[in-house]
Amino acid sequence: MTSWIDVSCILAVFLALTILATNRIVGMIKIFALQSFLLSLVPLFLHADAISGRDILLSGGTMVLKAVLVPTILFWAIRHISMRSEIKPIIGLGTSILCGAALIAVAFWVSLSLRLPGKLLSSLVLPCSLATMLLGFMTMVTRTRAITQVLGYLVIENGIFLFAISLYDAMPVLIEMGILLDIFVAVFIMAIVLNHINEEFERTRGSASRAKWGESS
Amino acid sequence: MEKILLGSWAVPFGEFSFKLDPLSLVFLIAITTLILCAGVYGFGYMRPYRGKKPLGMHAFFYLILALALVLIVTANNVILFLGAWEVMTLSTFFLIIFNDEKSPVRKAGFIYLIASHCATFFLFLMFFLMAHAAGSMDFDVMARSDFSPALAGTIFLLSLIGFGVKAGFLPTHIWLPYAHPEAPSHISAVLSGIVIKMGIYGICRVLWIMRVLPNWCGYVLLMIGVLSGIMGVLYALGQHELKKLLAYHSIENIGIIALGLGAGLLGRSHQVPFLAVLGFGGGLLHVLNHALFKGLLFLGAGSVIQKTHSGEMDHLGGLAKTLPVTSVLFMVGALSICGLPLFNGFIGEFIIYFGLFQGLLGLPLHGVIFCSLGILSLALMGALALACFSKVYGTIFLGKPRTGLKGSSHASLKEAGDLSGKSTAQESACREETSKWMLIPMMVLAGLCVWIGLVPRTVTGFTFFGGAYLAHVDLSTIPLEQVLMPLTMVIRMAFLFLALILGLIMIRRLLLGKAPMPIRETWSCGFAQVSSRFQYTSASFARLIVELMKNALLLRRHGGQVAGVFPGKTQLSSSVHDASEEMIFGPGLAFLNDFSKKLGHSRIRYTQIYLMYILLFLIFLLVWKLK
Amino acid sequence: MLSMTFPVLIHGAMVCLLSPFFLGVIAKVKAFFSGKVGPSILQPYFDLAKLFRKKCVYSGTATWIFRAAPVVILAVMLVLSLMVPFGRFKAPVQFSGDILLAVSLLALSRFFMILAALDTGSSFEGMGASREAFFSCLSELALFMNFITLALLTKSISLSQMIGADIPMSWEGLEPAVFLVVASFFIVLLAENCRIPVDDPETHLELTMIHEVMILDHSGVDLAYMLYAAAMKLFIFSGILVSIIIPVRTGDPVMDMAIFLGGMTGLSVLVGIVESSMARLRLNRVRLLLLVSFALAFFGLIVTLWRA
Amino acid sequence: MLVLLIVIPFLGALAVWLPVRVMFRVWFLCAVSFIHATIVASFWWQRPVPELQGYLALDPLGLILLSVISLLFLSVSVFMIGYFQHEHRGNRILTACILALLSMMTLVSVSYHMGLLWVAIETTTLFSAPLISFHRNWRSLEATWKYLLVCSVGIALALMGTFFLAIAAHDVHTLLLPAILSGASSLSVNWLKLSVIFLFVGYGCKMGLAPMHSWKPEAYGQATGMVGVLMAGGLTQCAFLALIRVSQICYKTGLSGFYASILIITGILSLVVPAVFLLSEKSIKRSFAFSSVEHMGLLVLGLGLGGVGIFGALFHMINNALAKVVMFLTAGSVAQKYGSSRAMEVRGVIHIYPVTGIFLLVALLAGTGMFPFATFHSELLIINAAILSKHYALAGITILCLAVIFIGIARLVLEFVYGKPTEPVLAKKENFFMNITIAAAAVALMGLGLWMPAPLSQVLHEAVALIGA
Repeated sequence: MTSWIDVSCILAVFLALTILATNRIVGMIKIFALQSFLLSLVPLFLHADAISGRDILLSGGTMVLKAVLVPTILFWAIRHISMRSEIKPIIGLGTSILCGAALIAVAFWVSLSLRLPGKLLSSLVLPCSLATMLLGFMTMVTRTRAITQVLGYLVIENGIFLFAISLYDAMPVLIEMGILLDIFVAVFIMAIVLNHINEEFERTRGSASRAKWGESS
Repeated sequence: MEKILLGSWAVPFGEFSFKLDPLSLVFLIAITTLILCAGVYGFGYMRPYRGKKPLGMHAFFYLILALALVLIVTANNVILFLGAWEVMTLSTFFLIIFNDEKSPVRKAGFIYLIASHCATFFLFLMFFLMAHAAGSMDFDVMARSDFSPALAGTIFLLSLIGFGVKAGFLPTHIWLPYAHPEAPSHISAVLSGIVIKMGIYGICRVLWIMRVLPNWCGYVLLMIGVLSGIMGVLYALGQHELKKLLAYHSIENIGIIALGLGAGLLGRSHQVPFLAVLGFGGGLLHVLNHALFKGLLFLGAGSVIQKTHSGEMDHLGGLAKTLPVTSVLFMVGALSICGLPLFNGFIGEFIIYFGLFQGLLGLPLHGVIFCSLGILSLALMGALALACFSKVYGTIFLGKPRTGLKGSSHASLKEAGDLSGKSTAQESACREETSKWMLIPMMVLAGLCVWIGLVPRTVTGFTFFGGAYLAHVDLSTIPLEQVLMPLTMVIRMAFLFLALILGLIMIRRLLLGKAPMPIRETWSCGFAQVSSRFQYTSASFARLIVELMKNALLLRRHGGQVAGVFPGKTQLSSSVHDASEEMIFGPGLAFLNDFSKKLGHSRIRYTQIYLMYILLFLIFLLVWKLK
Repeated sequence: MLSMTFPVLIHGAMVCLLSPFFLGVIAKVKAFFSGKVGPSILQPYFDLAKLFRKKCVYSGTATWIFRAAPVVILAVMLVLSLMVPFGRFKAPVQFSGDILLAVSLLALSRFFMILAALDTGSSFEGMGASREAFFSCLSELALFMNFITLALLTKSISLSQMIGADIPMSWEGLEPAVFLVVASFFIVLLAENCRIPVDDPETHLELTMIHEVMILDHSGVDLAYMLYAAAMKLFIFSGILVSIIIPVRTGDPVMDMAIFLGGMTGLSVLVGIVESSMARLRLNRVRLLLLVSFALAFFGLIVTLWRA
Repeated sequence: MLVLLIVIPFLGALAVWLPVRVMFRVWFLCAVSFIHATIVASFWWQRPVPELQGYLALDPLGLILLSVISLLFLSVSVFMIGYFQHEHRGNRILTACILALLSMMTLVSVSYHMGLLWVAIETTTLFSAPLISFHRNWRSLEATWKYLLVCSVGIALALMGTFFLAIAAHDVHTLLLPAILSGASSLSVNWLKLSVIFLFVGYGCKMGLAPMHSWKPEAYGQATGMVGVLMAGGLTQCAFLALIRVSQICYKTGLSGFYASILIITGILSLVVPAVFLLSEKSIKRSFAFSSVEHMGLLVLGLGLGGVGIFGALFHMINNALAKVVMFLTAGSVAQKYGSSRAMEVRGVIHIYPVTGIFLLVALLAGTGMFPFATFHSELLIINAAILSKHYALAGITILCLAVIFIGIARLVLEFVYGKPTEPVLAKKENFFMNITIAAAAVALMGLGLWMPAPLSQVLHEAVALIGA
């Protein structure tokens, strides 16, 4: 069923690109949720012939964590911090799309000479995961809001997840590490949300008479 | 005594070993003498600070400095040398910023620290190149190995930069005129007498290690000597502040030393051993002499400043009456630094001159040209130094006090205005000399100056030995009598001269008889209301020379315009500015500062930019490494 | 040492006795050119004798230096007088490198001269001292330039060799060089002895002068010392110049001495002529004059190097 | 034994959540880190055996790092005794995080599995973040945020790199270091290259190398001195250990040239950048942060140059840690005494706090590598390595940068130490515990500069051999 994997890889990259091109936080979160959902299906595609309990556990867990939990937290955060939904990217959307395209090119160019060993999966896994990572990275670079940067980071993390999945049975350990990263991200997000509130608190105290902390200047 | 190994000591990186060779010996003599005298002087000089300042720390760093100096000249190992070098730099720094509440003092200390530290890094480079070529970190092993001409030249240049900063060669001398005036006087004496000589020592050491150097090295060293010497004394002429003037004179004398060493190097590379020995020997002798008389002068300046709380020459005057003994001692120093007969300065310069004349008769054409250049510049330096010190002595010790100074032993303006040459009450009230602690060391130094001037053979032995050691020739093969005989003649003439002076004084006594001389006021061509402000100031004294050189000295004049039929009060002041500071280092540092400030302001105010750097770096690596 | 005493005495005595005479000659020549009879040729002797009998007056500002200066300066001149060859007659004191001693002794005398001037605290004398310091820098430069040339010509660095014995043969090959040296040295002589066009020894208008203004406050014996020293200085310089100029060396000592003294007289006449035919230059002009003499000497050096 | 070493501090971290007095927690912290130190010290006589089927093992490299870490924590905890005598702020989170950090750093230095290494380093990031925002103002929060952001990106990259490494070591089928090294021949070079790049950038972020350094001045500028010590001396060097592990693999697989070029480029960058920024820096902590960037650059440079350079780099790890103790603790105590660490607000320290003033000068000298401090020797060794490997231009640039950096730091520190004293906010009495800590570190550093103990040099040489240069 490698074709499904191919499709999901391509879609993942495409969605990452759209996130890069979106300028409404809500939209970004939704797209991200979609992407995570897509990726969480990959383990199932992976052994479509004989789906093991572990696969289901993995995909289910991922789905819950990434496609449901994280977006919810983010929505909650937006609501609590009366944050303008408009984002002014430091690089214009058009430019950032072009950069994104360039990054995709780089990713594919890099992975020209690299073939996955062992039981061959789709050859798209490496370039796509790289591309997703770089796009996420690009999102972090171009957006000025803490929350959107978190989104970018989540996209990176999705890229990694995609790659980890493909190594699934080659290296069982790595999955656990990926999950650790997820936990890390969760804590990370909590930290941000807390800090957001904390920052609001400080600002009402008037100690921070500077630009919005969210713009992390 | 080719060299005495004083022993060695194992450390992480190889072994520290000490040795004492003729070269070290000369410097060791200078160090011990001046450190002792200045130390004793320090007792008296620091007395007013007792209780107000941590004098213990001062003394501590002074002793550390002494230790470091001895270590430097006896080190036989690169690491030990560099270590001692750093310790010297630091302890000197702490000694300089004794009065750290004054911002000029801090500035001076900072500039000193920066300059020497940057220079030290050049030394690292140089010594590692050496060690790399020689395959050892020990000097005597290095000396046994031979270097390719290109490498030798590079090392030589590096040493000129690295040691030149400490020695105060132009144009890397800028720290010197800052540090010397701000430090306590006995420290300035040590600074100028010994610390800058360590730069000379380093260069000598390199010359000794590099048995074979390209011919151009000699010329370069000679030219540096000429440049530093002449510019140094010219800047000195332009100064109004006593200790700053003395500082510039140290640059001049360093120039003379470099001239001698350069001549010696010429002789060595052209196989004229006599010239080599004379040049090196003369240079080393001048090292010793300069340590003595410059130390003496700085100590004298110290007593003047302690008495009058001012080093501004144009405010002083007539101190010969207030400080009779100091004035005589200062006179001795002045005579020696001008290289006048009967005093040690003359002996050193005589030997260098002699060597240069030998070069004149013995070298190929370009050698002749450079030697005659050397002779001429020596002559010019001599004449200018004479002008400069007649100015210093005349303005400070002679004539009448120009202004009344706060807490000073001077007639106030009004009293200075009155024409009776008799000292005012205020003056006579506090007409006492400086303390014994300060006088005795100065006397010792002055005595040594005269001693070397009248019995030079006592030291020329050492210095010529050192010279031969540097020239890598056997002293017995050198026709040394050719220069020692003239020296003896010079001494005989000196004694004849003294005898004649005695005789003339006798005659004068005879003619004048016992009757007391009538004392009148100075004849001022019938002009009545002469105030002591009418006297020639140091600036006006030096004016003719300074204006001749005004382009080289960046002379600036402020005010002085008279307007209208009945012009009101106007004032004219002129100042001389250091070209290498104004044109090279100042702008350079300013540029660096602005650059970094700009970056600092445009410093990434968004986290995104941080991330972008990382992304770009990642992509750069990917593209660069995964072709 | 004893072997030296006799020539020493003769040499010294000659300088001491004859030096004022040439001042007289100069004065006479100037008087002649201005169409006067002028004072007797021995007038300088009478002046000195008069001053020696007088007492001194001192300024209250002055210190021991003021009193010491005349002694030192005269002593310097006496020592120098033993180091200068007279034509063929070598100096009783001669050793290689004695020029260095000679020059630095001159410097010593200058140092004390200047200090004595500053000691009085008078602005006029300060002015004179400043000028003296300035001009001597330039003249000393020219002087050394000449010595370098001479040393290259005669391959020796002893006065008696350079200008006494060995100079004549260098007249053969290198007239231009030696001529340039002579010319430049003549200017140096005028400058060092404060003659017109550098300085006017006659007037006593302080503002115009260098040497005279510096000894303005000296009186009596001190002044006598000063003047006597000045006369000797003139004698010594002209002695050097004359022994460079005169190329002939007859074996006979009396003859040689006669020639030498003749040359000295001639030189004094020349100086007299210059003084009476020229006016004193403006100060910055003097600077140029000295630089010219330096340039001449420099040119001489180049010629020498080129020929050699 | 190793497990114990990791578990003890972790339990301690849990224990300090109990409601007890502030000072009690500090003493507890001291006790724990003392125990830790004693155990580590025992390792110098008796190396522990590998545990958890080889996931944990202590080789000379690890031993060096472990001892450094243990020393750091010990000194910091002693310092805290003094610090909290004047500080009136709860220290529950602080002590907890410090103890957790201790256990995690220990894990880093003993983990022999690339994946485990990554996990440990990730966790250190989590625990160090709250430390930065010890002063709960928005500046420190901002700093924390930047730190978290950069480091988390780094972690992501490092994880990716680890994955790639796993692919490269597909035939070895494990990430245990010995296995990888022994099966080095079977690694696929292209994947390895990719993974090396990702690992380098990832761990480089954590280490604060030049293009990835930008979090450092922010974080160190806001963190208290003690935290600064732990980060500049501990965390960054943990990341450096990871880079060393990578270089071990590279040497085995003949990629040393490939890796060295990256290292050298980055090293030079990390020397140039601080040199440029320091000249206009006004806050002492920030300038020390830049100097930390510089030292990281030196470490990487030494590693890249190989030979004597590696020796220098390893030796510099120790010296750097000690120097950082002196620098940041002094900065901390000054900041506590004056309530500021900016140059215009603090002057003439030496007149009011003579000891602290001297410490500031010592910090300057130690930080900029002056004799007789050992940093002098290690910097010399690294420059020497550059010359021995014929990188003359490199040596020149290094020397130039060091000179400029010295200017930058000296300018600032001297402004602090001398001049007309400004009034401190604290009582004019030095604190014994603070000073004794700093003094001990300074003396140790000087001692290393004058005399190197035999066992240390032996371990260092073993470590160099281990890297396989």
